[in-house]
Amino acid sequence: MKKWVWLFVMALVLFTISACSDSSSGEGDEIIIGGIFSASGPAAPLGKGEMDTVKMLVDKVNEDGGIDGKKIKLISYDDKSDQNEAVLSMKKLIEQEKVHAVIGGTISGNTLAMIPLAEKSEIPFISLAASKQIHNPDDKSSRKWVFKTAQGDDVVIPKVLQYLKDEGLTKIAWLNVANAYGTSGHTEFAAMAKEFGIEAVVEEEFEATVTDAKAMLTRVKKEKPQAVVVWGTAQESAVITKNIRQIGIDVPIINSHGIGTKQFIELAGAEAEGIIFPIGRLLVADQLSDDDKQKEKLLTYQKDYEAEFNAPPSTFGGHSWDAFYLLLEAIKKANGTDPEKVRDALEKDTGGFVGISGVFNINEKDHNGLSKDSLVMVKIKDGGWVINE
Amino acid sequence: MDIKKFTRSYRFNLYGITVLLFAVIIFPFLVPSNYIISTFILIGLYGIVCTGLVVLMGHAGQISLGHAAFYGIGAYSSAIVSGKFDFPPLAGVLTGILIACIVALLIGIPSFKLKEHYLALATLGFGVIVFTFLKEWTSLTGGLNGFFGIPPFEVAGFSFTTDRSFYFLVWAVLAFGLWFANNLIHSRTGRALKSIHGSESAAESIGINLMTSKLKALIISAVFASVAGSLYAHYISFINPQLFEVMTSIVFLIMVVIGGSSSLWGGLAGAIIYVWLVELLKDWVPLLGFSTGGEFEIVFFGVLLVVLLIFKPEGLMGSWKERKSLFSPQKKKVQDKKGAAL
Amino acid sequence: MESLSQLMQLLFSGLTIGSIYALIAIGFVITYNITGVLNFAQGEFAMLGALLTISLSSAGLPLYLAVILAILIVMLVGGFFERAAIYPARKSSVATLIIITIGISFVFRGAAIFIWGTQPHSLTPFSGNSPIRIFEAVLLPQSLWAVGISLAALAGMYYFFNKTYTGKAVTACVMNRFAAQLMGIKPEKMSFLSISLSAGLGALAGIIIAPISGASYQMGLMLGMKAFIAAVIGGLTNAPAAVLGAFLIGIIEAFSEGYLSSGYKDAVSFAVLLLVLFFMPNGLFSKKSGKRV
Amino acid sequence: MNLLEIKNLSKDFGGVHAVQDVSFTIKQESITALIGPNGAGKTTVFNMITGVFPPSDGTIILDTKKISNKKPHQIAKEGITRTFQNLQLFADMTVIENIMAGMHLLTKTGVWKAGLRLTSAKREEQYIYDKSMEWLKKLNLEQEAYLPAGTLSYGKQRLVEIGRAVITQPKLILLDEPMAGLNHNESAKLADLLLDMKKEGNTFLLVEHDMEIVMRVADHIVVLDHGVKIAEGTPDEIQQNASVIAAYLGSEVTV
Repeated sequence: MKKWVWLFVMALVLFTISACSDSSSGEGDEIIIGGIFSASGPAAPLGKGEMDTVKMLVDKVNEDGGIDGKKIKLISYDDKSDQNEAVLSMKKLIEQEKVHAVIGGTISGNTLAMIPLAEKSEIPFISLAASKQIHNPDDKSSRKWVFKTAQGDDVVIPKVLQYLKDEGLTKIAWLNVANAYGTSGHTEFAAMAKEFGIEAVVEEEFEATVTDAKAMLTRVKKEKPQAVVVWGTAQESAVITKNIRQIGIDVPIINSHGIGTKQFIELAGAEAEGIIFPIGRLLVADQLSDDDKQKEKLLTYQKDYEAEFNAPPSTFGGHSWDAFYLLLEAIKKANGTDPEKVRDALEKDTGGFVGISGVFNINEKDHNGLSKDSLVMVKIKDGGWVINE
Repeated sequence: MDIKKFTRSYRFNLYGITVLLFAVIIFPFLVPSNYIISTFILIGLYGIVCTGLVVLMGHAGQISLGHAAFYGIGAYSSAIVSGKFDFPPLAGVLTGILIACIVALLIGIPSFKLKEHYLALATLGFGVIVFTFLKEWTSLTGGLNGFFGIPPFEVAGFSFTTDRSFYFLVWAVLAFGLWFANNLIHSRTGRALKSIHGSESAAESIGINLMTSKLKALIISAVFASVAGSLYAHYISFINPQLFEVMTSIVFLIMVVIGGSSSLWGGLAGAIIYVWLVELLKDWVPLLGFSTGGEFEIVFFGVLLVVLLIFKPEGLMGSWKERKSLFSPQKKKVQDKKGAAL
Repeated sequence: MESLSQLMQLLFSGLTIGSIYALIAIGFVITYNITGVLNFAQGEFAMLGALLTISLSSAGLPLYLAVILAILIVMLVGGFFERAAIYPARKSSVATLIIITIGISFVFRGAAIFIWGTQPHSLTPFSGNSPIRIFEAVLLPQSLWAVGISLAALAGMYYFFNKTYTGKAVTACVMNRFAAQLMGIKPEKMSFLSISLSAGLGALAGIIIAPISGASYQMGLMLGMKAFIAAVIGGLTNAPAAVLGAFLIGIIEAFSEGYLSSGYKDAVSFAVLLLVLFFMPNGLFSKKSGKRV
Repeated sequence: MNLLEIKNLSKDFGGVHAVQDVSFTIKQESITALIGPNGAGKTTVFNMITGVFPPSDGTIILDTKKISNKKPHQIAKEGITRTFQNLQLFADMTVIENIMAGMHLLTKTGVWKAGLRLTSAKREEQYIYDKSMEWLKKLNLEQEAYLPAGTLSYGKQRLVEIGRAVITQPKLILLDEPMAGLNHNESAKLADLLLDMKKEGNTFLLVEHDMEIVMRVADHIVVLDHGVKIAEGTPDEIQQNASVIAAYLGSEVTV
């Protein structure tokens, strides 16, 4: 018995220590921002860039003297793409670190699990994940404190459908990856396709770990679609895209915004040529006309990120850029970090904010504020991206 | 000599549970942080699952790599019954228990003809199949989009909405689970399970039905896991199938093994160590100068796990009880069998 | 005609992926039989092999050299892993050993994120990318490489275990540890040898699949699992049967993907595993196949 | 009165006739010994009686009830328990726990009663404990009651195993080479114990190589060779039986 009592006491002491060690913060001379990203685990290709971006921006703002003389303190955690870790991290940030706002939730599942905590503790929470449920839930539960900076499927899918309609491609094949990213895209597609007069002649799923989908694609080929839509992130979409061409399906391929990385082009090789997908302007910043509102910011972000990490930024990193600067904007407008005021400022005073993902018009009804104009259709050409509008 | 001496370890555990209850009650007053309370909610939930696993693994000697499936069955039963059909939460818990029992029977009967590694793989396969069900049966489970809007747990009009109330609920359930398991392992049934672990042929020779005994252990552990899953769903209010993947089963196994499956307290000890190691690494690893992401936490966790098990192969609580190797009788047989088969 | 070409296509896909599983499965069988350990980190060797090759070849080494070097490095890593983690714990219980190998796989995966990041990487195919068409079905040169190399590796293994002195020593160790010891063979040495050998095979598997699906730090888990199933279906104690099992699983996967839905792919292969375990616990090919490695 | 009746028992293992057409009977309150050279099929007969595997042919009748083809735990329920040639103790459990486990069939507390520790469960636990302690005294193992069974000397482990088998007072107890590994002194004591227990009404069937002991304790001896019964009778009869002598000394005689 002695030993386990001892163990328990030791555990208790540990927690008390870690509980007390951080209570010094929150004295008003700093702005404390919490970050929760999936920098490892399955969602890491998205989350790593988000985490790095915020870290870079915090350093930059602090070097420039902070906001109104106040430095920003960032406390960021990696939830390892795990929901329970995300929830615990959220609690820790709110309870222990006493953060003024939280940025994060790389994937929708983790975000949805964290939302009730933000709502209950009344802390502004800006999510980077895409699901519509984050800001506009089916069950109408409260989202007073929750904002999001990623284009949700409710924005991306209409963009794709509009493109298909314009091109006269009405009989298409729909393929999505079998995870939350793919299925939520599919749900939205199924709900909206009719509106645009698009019909899926075949709908299939593939695993995120797919290595060869030619078997499944033979079924797709039989249905003779006019175009194929592939909804997934870089690695699995590359496999599917390659296989589609290898098996001899020669119709246009439309991918999702999840493939907006150089890796996709490398992985898919020659077969990447001609692929079309919707994406934020970041990818094609240098091709934008000079009167484009976003251009300057996009190029700066690109330059800074490349200087710091020796790799081009991703649109996911862009989401966290937007979240960070939206939050700063709101803090400036609110003249402080009072959560209620910051929240109100986010909702009312950030209209027309020009970010990386687009121009935000957040209001009481829409805590995302992006429209489908924030996206462009991009084509892969000669191993690079060109605007296709 | 009277029975007092014999029941020493039983009474000793009973004191342990009493002390535990006492500690559970005063703990929130010592540590008011909701964050720490929530880690203890998670520990409590894992503790329930792992205490069930201790009965199955440490006593009956049967390994399982599929317990996340029972955890998931509990969670989804509660989610669907109380979230979709608006029945009271208790009905969801009971539904979960019922389904878990039936599934345990269905999987247990064919699986328990197998031993060790083969049993481990069969239960692993079972876990994958249940996961696929949760993922593909979208009309009921919501598929990979997840299931949200699960109401808080409620019993007799009292709603467990705060962390603290839920903490008391979870630990009360855990204490009951420990008490139940302690009673069980110090009884005729518990001895029958241990006999099987000791020698299957000898157990049969004294009239113990191997199959039904193993099934009992499996069902008990499945019920523990299902109840914990139900509570988890009510606590977190949002679930998705990926929470109940194979990795979760492996995590349960990790907890039981580091805690020590031969001791009643092994499951709880493992849960405490696991949850807090992961949490503390989050703070400690950056102090060592690695500030990038979780990869170092993963590396450190892996290294610590391996080192711990090399030095304490029976887990922390296991070596304390000075028991012989957990699977030693079977282990020897594997080698014999191998020798013979070749 | 159409259904014939689909059938062919499914068969090609199944054989390609099956040959990858086969290489990892042989590693499983060798490790299991010599050390008694079910190595859950086996798939990680494939990941390490693939990513190392990519790094080495992008550093300017010719592909064949990169491949050989990567395999050698992974073999060393495997050997080190045996010394550091498996050997000290060899007398522990089944559950403890399983968890130790899982702990090791955490370490490998975490280290891979650190070295190669989280983005997937690509490797150019060994010999061109122009598909070969047979009955309207498509066969890629890389698939031929995959099947060819796995069969060659199997032949190599057969030669090693039956014709070379070291190989015979390992086999002897499997058959009768005690007798082998009397003959002056050190089982510890064999354990080291067997794990680095299976690490090398795993690395080879990863390198072959990299041009097909790309490579990333998390590719090992699923490859390992599938190879596992393959090994058990064939009979965990028999390498040629494990290879047959691997091809079978590859083909079953391709067919369930082609005719059913890919969402059920994993469930179908695990269901096959359960059926085999329940009804033929010694593996599908336990009687037919003669020699075991 | 015949307790056990074995009729035309045969067992083939893939074409090998391990036991062929063996018949014999066991009388109540007797000690029957099954002897024969190595590989004669004695353990096979044991395994068939205790249900480890079913006979290929023939029947086993206990008290007019046919018990062939039953599972081991069912056979135990019918009243036949056994010990094993290579000790099969529950090594991690204490001595008293081993004996208490032996009481499984005499008791009935299930999961629910035990888990909730109802009064009936407590009462039964006390009963199991008392009875087991009583047996430990009888076996002179009182001092070792709380030691893990695996730590005892070989001779004492044998005793524990026998205690575990007899505590339920089965109709028939099968002992597979009970004297193996015991020294002369220990075997003699165990033989006395067996004779005492016989007087108390127990019936034994034993396989044993120690002829001195067999001749001393057995009332009836059955001799197997190459799976076939070659002789049966009292110790005196067997000692004089020519074919038994040939079977045991066969090779030496012919050479």
